Amino acid sequence: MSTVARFHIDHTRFLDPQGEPLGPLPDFACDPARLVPMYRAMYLTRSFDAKAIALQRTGKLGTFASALGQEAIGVGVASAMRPEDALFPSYREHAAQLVRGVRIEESLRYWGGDERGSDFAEARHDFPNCVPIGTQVCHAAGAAYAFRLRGEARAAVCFLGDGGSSKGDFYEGLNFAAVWKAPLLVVLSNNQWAISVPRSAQSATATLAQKAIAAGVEGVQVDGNDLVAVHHVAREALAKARAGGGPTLIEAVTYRLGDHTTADDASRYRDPAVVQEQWSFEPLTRLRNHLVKLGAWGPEKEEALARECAETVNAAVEAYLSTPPPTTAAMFDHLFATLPAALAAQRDEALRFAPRTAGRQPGGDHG
Amino acid sequence: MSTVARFHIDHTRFLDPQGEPLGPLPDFACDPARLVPMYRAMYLTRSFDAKAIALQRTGKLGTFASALGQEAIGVGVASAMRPEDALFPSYREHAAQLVRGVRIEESLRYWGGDERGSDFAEARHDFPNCVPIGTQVCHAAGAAYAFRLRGEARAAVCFLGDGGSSKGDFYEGLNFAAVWKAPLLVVLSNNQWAISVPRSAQSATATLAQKAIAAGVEGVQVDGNDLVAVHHVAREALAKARAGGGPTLIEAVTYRLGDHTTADDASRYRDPAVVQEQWSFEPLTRLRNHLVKLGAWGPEKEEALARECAETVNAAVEAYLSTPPPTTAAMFDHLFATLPAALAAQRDEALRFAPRTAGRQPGGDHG
Amino acid sequence: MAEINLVEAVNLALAHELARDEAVVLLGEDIGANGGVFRATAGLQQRFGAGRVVDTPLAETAIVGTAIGMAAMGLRPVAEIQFSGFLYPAIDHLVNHAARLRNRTRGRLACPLVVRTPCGGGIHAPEHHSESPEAMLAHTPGLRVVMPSSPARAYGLLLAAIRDPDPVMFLEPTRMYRLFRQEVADDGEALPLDVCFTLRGGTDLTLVSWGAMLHETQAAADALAAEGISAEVIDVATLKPLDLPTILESVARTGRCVIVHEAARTAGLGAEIAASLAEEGLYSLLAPVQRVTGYDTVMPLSRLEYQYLPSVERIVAAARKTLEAS
Amino acid sequence: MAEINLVEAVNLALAHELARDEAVVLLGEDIGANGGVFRATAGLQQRFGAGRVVDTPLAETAIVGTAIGMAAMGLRPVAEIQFSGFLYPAIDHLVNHAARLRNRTRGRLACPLVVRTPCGGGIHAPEHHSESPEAMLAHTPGLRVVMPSSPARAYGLLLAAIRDPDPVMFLEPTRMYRLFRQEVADDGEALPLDVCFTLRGGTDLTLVSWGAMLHETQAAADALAAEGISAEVIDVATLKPLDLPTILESVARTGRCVIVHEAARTAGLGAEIAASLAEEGLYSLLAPVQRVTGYDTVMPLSRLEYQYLPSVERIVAAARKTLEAS
Ligand SMILES: Cc1ncc(C[n+]2csc(CCOP(=O)(O)OP(=O)(O)O)c2C)c(N)n1
Ligand SMILES: Cc1ncc(C[n+]2csc(CCOP(=O)(O)OP(=O)(O)O)c2C)c(N)n1
Ligand SMILES: [Mg+2]
Ligand SMILES: [Mg+2]
Repeated sequence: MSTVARFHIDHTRFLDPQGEPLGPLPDFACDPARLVPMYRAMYLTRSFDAKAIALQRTGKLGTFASALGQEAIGVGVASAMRPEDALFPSYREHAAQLVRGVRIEESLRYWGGDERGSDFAEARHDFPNCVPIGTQVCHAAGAAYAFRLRGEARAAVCFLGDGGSSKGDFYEGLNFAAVWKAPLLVVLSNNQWAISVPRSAQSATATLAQKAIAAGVEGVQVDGNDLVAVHHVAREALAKARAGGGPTLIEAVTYRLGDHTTADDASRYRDPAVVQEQWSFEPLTRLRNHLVKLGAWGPEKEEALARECAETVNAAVEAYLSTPPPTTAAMFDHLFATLPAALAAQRDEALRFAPRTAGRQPGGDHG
Repeated sequence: MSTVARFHIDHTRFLDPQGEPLGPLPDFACDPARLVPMYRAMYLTRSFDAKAIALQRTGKLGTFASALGQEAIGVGVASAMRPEDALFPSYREHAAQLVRGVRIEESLRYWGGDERGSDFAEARHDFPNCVPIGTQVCHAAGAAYAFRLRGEARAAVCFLGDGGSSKGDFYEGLNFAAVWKAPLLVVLSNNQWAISVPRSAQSATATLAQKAIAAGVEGVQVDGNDLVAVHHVAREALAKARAGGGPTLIEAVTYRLGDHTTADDASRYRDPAVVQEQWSFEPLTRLRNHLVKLGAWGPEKEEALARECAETVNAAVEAYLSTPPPTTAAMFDHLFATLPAALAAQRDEALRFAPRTAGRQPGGDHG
Repeated sequence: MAEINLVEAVNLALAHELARDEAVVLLGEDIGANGGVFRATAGLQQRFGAGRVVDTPLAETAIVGTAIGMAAMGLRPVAEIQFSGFLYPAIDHLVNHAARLRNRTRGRLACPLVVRTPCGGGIHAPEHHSESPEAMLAHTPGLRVVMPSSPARAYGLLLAAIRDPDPVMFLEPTRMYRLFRQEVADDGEALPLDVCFTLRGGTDLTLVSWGAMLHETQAAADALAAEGISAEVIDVATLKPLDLPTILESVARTGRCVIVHEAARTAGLGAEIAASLAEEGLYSLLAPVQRVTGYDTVMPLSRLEYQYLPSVERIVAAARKTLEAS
Repeated sequence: MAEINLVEAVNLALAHELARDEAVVLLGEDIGANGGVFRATAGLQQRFGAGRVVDTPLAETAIVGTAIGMAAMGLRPVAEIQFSGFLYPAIDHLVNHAARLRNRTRGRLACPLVVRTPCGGGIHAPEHHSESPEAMLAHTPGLRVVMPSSPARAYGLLLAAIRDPDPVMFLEPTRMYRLFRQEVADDGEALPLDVCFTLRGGTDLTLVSWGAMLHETQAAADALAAEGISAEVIDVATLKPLDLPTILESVARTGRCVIVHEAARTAGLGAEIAASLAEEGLYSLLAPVQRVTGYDTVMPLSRLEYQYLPSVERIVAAARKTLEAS
């Protein structure tokens, strides 16, 4: 018997839960000009999250999936991307989307049941939210292939969850990208839950990062509540991808502090005491403490930011609520580049009956 | 940065290509009473293979997938199984099937285009050949779950190829079995080719055994042309499975000495010189040399075996060719336990038109 | 005897079968502690244990794939797919395996599997949560496809599906889960598969529908009744194999037929029924058959979903059209 | 101008588009050095390189899934699924993504993807190699479904499919791959999508079919002609969206219609055509529409496959039946 292959999985963390450095920090982590925008993006994400839940509770929004507690992942990764890269999110990555330039009112439109929410004014080549779990990994691998074939220095960045890491699409897509040495970064936001199914019931592995070994690519684990660590590993992975080094899988370990979505009641299946405990690891406080220590942050700035975010979010809500309702014809307008003749009669029928059923408000309760 | 998990993949081999022991052998490997039946099964498999190809060439059989060069894997693994275990083969594992009691004439019927070939007289709960690549891993995982739930000391044993190890079903099924700690053995016959796609284009990994790490189960690599090694690791994996230790993935490294199927012409995509070279590793010679050295084998026994296998195969061919043709009604008879009323008219129609098109001989050329 | 809604009837039937037959196991995402996202399996894991009510990892291919292995080895798995928009990764196992295992082995192995999945729109759910995939399944030889439209039929048909020796797709219309309550006795009495249920007799035209659309269809029948038009309403219930004789017999009496379904029109199951009428009932047709269906467009997000779903108005208009003809 | 068979016409069209548009890439199993199991891509990897003619690992979900990503990022992928029995793992990506990307983003992203796959039986292939999945695809809003039935139409329609800005399923009938040769000019002229081709004019009845079944359908028309019966033969060609006007116009003249397809009967595409006739062409029907189709059974292994496939005899018998009626 001989050993023919050896592997290991490393875990990266720079700041402890109180924001104390655990050792030397990467350069950017001592540069407020780099860190503050990321803190602000995390804060804005959280403000948006709270408002979206409030809108849902008052019947002004459909089912919504909050990113509460996971803000450092989306912000840390998206801030390492270039505009020409492409994002392939799940449905819980508005942290990353906001950094990419997706507008809050666009997000609200989507969750309010309106396809126009995915017609981003910026980030024009980013994929929209992806609900069928794991499928986006394949799309991202294909995009990465296109970039590589054309010799572009772009990368595809894909997000999925711990639950998603059980899905065939994830393994297949990663395997294709590995064979192709395509510029792909897969970020696995391990928030410990797939709705009610805990991480332990999802997989018998010690880590989720080790799933990368099945594709022969690098897998790293990172403290997903440490913005500095997330940003650092994402930068490295993206640099590698652009240099032709192939894909990376990052497992970002975090915790879903909220319900799965507004349609979920997590108290049915998990202990609120554990959730409470997890609040001591949440990413905003950690980064704020670090910024304070750098002399780059304080109560006034925090208050100003809170006000600013509230204004931004409120303005977006205004824009969302005053969006004219989608037209009936919209069901047909974008199905194909040109409406096939065979569909004209159906479109006419829809328009004929439209007035009787049109004008529905956004809102809802399932998912 | 800290290391949170370590893994390694071991490779097992007991006999070198000339059949010389590389070190101490497991007990069974010195016991002719255990080894000779396995040698005989390998020989019979090869005889069957040659005959099946001849039948196909003369228009008496449909497309056929030979196991040439891979006999040690099926025989070594199936000989470690108990009758009450269940086999989930691909389409290339008649070596294992013959050991399980599947009759040669049954195999011929299947490849001759007749469903009755999968109505095994023995091995009644083994799955039939599985053509949709990789799907059988899920079936085997489910079967293993059933065994475990009922507290039975049975195991499910599943075979797939190097190509199959790229398929989502493989990862998903293994992950389920791992979470369930179900008694499953997955044997990955890595014959270096998936039709024309070489192992190197299939996966960027150093080994295929390491795909087990993605599910948190043990993955071992074995010389698939060394019957002793294959049988040894299979016995260990099955003992572990029955003891509640969960699944194992065995990568059996071998080489497809023949065309993919009779519909394939491998000279289009691979160098015959390489194939020639691979003949020096083939499993029958290796085991025969070992048996000779044990004093358990010689030219007379070899000749007798050749005669015996020829007779067995010829008798099976007779039985196959004299099988009455399938009836038209058979299309309807086994679709459901009871034919739904809605199908009666279709059955009548089929019977009405049957005489004009019935009586087709087996044979064909694609796949 | 309690009044229960459709999702409670599903729960009741599952509990009944789990208690009756120890080979019955449930598997799916979030069906355990959470009791299913619609509460269809609420309380069942507590009562029957995590070995028989299995929370799986997130992978629909493997949910159905492993269920096939379980079924072949003597269990009676009832797999839940959380929403039918997530059934597609399991189509391969349904078409290539579940539907064929008995046939391929000439009866040696069988696949007594039930796949339950919520279907249809109208509850303002997110993207992919409002699919109507029944035609795709009904087109597949070897599958039975069943869709209940009331608590009592959900209970009785689900019992029948679980006891059936072959694979059954059991599609549960989400919009009906909590729409109304009905007295349902937990008496273990299965309803027959493979037959339509005539919900209301009529003489002027036949309305054929299934699942949640029966709500609008019945409302349309009411509206027509108010005008003195007598509509027969048929709940197809088992969509495959189709009980064509019941439909033909009705149309033979009424001469007019409107078929209502939520799925896209082209090659939907309504096409099969209309085609069968054109073949076997042509001479009794007094007017062209009408289909009122979802459009051949993607099911829109929630703000437009009620413009996609057939409305009472559309059904009534189609009925009028058949009544005005010749 | 050479006489070529259908599979050579496919090869010619692929080569033409690879040369014309550098965004075109091919991907699939064994399409490179091996040239595809049917030789449809023979020589293309040598000519255009392994970057544009990509041998993928064995995974249909990812073949279509990655092709979607490529298409959205500006490539024009033509994915090959080796046999349509292996298309099912890709159904999720086709239904939930390829068919919806444009709609879901209100036109911001598009999916100019072609999925080619051999389909149908009759070549004595192994299990799962003889599927006819067109109805499942045609039922899916947002997909175009095309099936050629001659070398010239294979060439012209494949060019059109590749140039189309939306996803097209291109189903190639294996039984026709080498059935006959035809002169095909490599002139880069696409044929129109979304229209039927009338292969032969007739006055007594209309035979509607597609793909390989046109072989038997034409033979049936010959047999009927020998008896003095004039059958019009329509090749549907684009199965979705359906060119109903051409079929209605023909049946308006002939009054009788037989639809022939190889796929299972229930909710097949024949049902859609028959249903449309019952709705929009009822008054021109002189006799019940007849469907001659595969049975609602699993496609049998090769020894019985010709008892499953519609035969000339069955088509002629159905034609006679419509002619005898009223
Ligand atoms: C293929 C598929 N199956 C099921 C669902 C329903 N569903 C939505 S989210 C979810 C859990 C996902 O968990 P995870 O991947 O960990 O992501 P998280 O929600 O925790 O961010 C499930 C089962 C789905 N959207 N897609
Ligand atoms: C899902 C699926 N895709 C494609 C095929 C066609 N096909 C048959 S065998 C084969 C290659 C399989 O290679 P591997 O898994 O290595 O097994 P081997 O044939 O070498 O034993 C392919 C592509 C198939 N049978 N199933
Ligand atoms: Mg999660
Ligand atoms: Mg192989």
